[in-house]
Amino acid sequence: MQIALDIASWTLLIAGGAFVFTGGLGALRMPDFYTRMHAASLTDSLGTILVLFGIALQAGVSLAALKLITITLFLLLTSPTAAYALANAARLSGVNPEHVVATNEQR
Amino acid sequence: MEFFGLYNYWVFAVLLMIGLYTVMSKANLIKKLIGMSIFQSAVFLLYITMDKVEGGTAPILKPGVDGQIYSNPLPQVLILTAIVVGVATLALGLAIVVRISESYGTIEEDEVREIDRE
Amino acid sequence: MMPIIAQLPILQVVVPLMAAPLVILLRGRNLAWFATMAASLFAFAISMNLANRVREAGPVSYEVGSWPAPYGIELYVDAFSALLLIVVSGASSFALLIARNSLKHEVPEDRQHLFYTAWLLALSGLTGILVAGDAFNIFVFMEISSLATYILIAGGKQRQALTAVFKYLILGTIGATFYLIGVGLIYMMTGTLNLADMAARLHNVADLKPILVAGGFITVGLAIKAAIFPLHTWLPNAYTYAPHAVTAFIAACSTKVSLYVLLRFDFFVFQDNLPGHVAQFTAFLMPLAVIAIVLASLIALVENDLKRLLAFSSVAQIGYILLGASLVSVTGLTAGISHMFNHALAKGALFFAVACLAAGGARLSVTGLSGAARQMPLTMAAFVAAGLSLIGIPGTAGFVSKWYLVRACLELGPWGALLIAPVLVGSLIAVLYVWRVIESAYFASANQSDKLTEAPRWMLAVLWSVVGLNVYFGLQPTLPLELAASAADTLLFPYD
Amino acid sequence: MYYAVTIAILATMALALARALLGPTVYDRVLAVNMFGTKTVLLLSVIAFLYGRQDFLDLALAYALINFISTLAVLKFVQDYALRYREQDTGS
Amino acid sequence: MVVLFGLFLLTLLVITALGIVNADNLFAAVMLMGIFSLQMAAIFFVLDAADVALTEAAVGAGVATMLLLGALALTKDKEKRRRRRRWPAIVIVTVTTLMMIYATFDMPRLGDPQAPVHQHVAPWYLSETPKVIDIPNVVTAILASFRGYDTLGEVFVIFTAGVGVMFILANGSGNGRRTMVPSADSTGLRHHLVPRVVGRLLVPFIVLFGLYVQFHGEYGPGGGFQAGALISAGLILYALVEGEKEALRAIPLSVLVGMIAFGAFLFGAVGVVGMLFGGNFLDYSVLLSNPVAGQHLGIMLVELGVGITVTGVLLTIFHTIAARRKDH
Repeated sequence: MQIALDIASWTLLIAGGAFVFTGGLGALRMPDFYTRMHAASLTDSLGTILVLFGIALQAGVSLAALKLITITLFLLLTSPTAAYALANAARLSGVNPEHVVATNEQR
Repeated sequence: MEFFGLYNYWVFAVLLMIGLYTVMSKANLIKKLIGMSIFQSAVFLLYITMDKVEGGTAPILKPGVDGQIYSNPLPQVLILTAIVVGVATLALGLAIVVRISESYGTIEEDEVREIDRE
Repeated sequence: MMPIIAQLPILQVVVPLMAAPLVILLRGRNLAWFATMAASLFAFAISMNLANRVREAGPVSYEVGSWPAPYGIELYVDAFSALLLIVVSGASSFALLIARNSLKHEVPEDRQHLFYTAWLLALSGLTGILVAGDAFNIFVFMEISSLATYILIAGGKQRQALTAVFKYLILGTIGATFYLIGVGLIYMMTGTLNLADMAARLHNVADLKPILVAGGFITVGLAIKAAIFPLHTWLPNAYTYAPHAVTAFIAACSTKVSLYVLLRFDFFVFQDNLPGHVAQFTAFLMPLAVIAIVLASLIALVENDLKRLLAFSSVAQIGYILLGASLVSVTGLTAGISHMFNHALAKGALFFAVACLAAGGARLSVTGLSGAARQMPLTMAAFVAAGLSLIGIPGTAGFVSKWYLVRACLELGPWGALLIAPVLVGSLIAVLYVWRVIESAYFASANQSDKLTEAPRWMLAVLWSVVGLNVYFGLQPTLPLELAASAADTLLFPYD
Repeated sequence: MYYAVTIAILATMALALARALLGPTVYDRVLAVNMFGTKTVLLLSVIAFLYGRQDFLDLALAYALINFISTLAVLKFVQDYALRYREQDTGS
Repeated sequence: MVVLFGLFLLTLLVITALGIVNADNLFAAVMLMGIFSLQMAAIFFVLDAADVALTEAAVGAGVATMLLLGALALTKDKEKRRRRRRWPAIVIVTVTTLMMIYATFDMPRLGDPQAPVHQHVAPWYLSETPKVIDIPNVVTAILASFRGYDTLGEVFVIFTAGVGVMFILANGSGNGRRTMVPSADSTGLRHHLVPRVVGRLLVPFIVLFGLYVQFHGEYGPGGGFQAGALISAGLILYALVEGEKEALRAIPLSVLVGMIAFGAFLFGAVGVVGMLFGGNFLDYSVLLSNPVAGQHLGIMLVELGVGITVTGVLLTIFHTIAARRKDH
């Protein structure tokens, strides 16, 4: 049982780490703001959930696990909200995908 | 490990330098305050580095565990106070900058000085 | 119940400190002023009482929270701190008396309770530094007093007050942070924050580099706060644009308190431990002191703005105090420390006179004062009397400490006589710049456009009583001298 | 296993920092800060377990809260700013 | 291994600081400042300073960023680049740094258990706290009791900052009698549905969490200051999503000023009561017949005072800056 839990948590952790890193890479390498946001939200949602659940499995049934689930829930509420607000603000203030590409090329 | 044992203090020195440089050489008043914050943060790093003990843990005692090594709590207390002092100074400085901006129309030190000279 | 007398060191700080949150809730100018005044007078009474106790029974120590010394925070009051406590709480009380009238025109009515709250905080911060026996505690109270002083200065009417206070804020923070770094380095090598404990434990590690660097940081940091010559740049503008009562208050005591910390650290902690301790004074601080005396006096000589003139004179006077201390002899330290007291009297009186002049409607510049003596004879006469004390004419307070300073120089033998030169030159220049004001006020033709009236009686009464004190302590200098001599003794031989 | 995850998180932090330094728009920087914040939450959780001090997860929760609030504060600022100037930040 | 992570973070920290100095755009500098604080907090955590990490995150990344943004909104956010004489600065700064690095070589290495700081005073705290105060968090014990006088000073520092910001910025509404006039664009994010709903949903939980940090400070990382920063952050969130006006209606400025005064006064009063009961100032042992219980009570009250003052001051500063119009 313990081994099964360990394997499961390690899998989650590795996968989470991989997603986090991929998202980070995307946030750096993608060509314009909206695509970068897309990549970043990957780390915030999927990566976070996987990592935190991975740790929670290690913690077993305890206060720590409860706290981890709270954090997860919390991040699940706030990250998309922040992402929404960010994209919305960017869009309202006139950052268009093409426009940003253009400035990037000018640089 | 021996080599890295002083790395924290070097970073402290470099951060101190960066902060001091910003305060002295930038004309923008808000930038000066930001530099001041970095300058103060460097000192936080100096104190907190002292508190670490090899193999220790944060000085919040674990009930029923004997022989646990704890890091030094005293520098942490001092820095808690210093952080508060830092943010208090920052708030006051920003309030003054806002007023300067309102009465001079600029927050660049040399422009303010020129207006004063007239 | 412990006798109240044993609680005096902490009450010295707590009374004004606890009054601050009460004053912020008070409405109306008068109520806030009364509460502030009461707290300040209370603090003054406590400081007199403490000074008596110290004179009779030696240093007083107090353990906050009843925790033993290196673990808890110790308060420590000796003759040095007792003397400066009198200066600080006395300056605050007198300046508050002046402030009652002079602030009316400077700070808007609905903000005065905030102003007085800041005043109380500045007062308690300064007294907190003076009673502290713990290096970090000094930092905390230094920050209270600095932040509160920034607020007080920012209360100035002109917008230049804002730029002046910003500069002071930046430099003051750098100074305090330098001090904090120095304390941190010493803590790192000794593991303690209590000053006495620090001194005792420093001996084993005194030759290590961090201690030397810590000494440098503490000296430079406090030198900024004390406006020692090349680091004085914040001072002239801050004094010039602050409200007049505030200028009188901080000119009388705030730089001196930083100087106090510097001397306390140098003598209590470093003296027996650092090999080059005396050399640090003679090679580093003494030249600065001499340059400060001569150069700052010269700048004061050409300055037209009255408050600026007096501010540069303050920089020069800090030079005298430092010169006395840098002789590292009992007489020299006595001279320096008693000059802290006497200069506070003289400069306080001068800035009170400035406040009176402003209240009478005079323009505060040397040329702007032309003929002012005719309309404001009482104020100008007081200005002259205080000016004489600043110069150091026999019979005034300023003379006593300068006399001691000259004696201390002579003790050094032939080359000490060389040091008398700057003291005399400085006094001579002081005669000149005070004379410039007198000449303009008494002998220049009156400005027709200026309709001056004599300052309110209340302010004149306060002004003249301080001038009276200048004369009194010139003729009866026992109290400051006795305390200063005892302070010099404890500084030089702290652990006998 | 914790180490691998920690290294991934640290690497991502470096990437986010690079994005914050490069800009080019204001929103990129906000995005980077937000991302850095969530990575700090993860880092703290993982290190709390590495140190065996699971009671320190409170900190991670506090970080998550603060991060969210400061992101919204930044956005409100940016929005007011954009309304006022309609200027484009061209970055460094 | 974890220490290596710390080293990596330290390197990032230096890069961030360089970026801050180099940024022309003040907004970018402020954003980088936020990252700087988060890194700092993570480093503190790695170095076993949990309480400090919590404070740095709440204050540095949260409050300081908001203050800087508030000030930026009232000034210009572009720095003018110009050629200035930089040599004096560079020389002074280089000398200082070299002096510092010179000093490091005699310093104890990171984590050295033989370092003087771990030999003298600190062990006493660690061994005595369970006996005389009996709370697990030694940091709180020192903060509130052994060195409570410093903390009193700290509360008054933040009190001073609140007084100062009110004094300097208040438009004749300093005593909070007249209601402030929020500026036209202070409706916050009201017209954004999603942040508004989520924000409103979260505010009570944040305040609740703040209270938990407040009262759990004796057992885990936390205490009055951290709680104050968190609670005020929660209430600032309310102001952000609902607008200044609504937030000031919920907690008017006069109440905030009252909180500032009350918290600071409470702390001092606990000390004075200790004196009246025959102890020294801030001696909590005499508050109750059982000294340890007295310490518990004293620490709780004192932390409460800290929390109330900090909440009041941070909110006052935020509202005072936010209520100021740009076109003043």
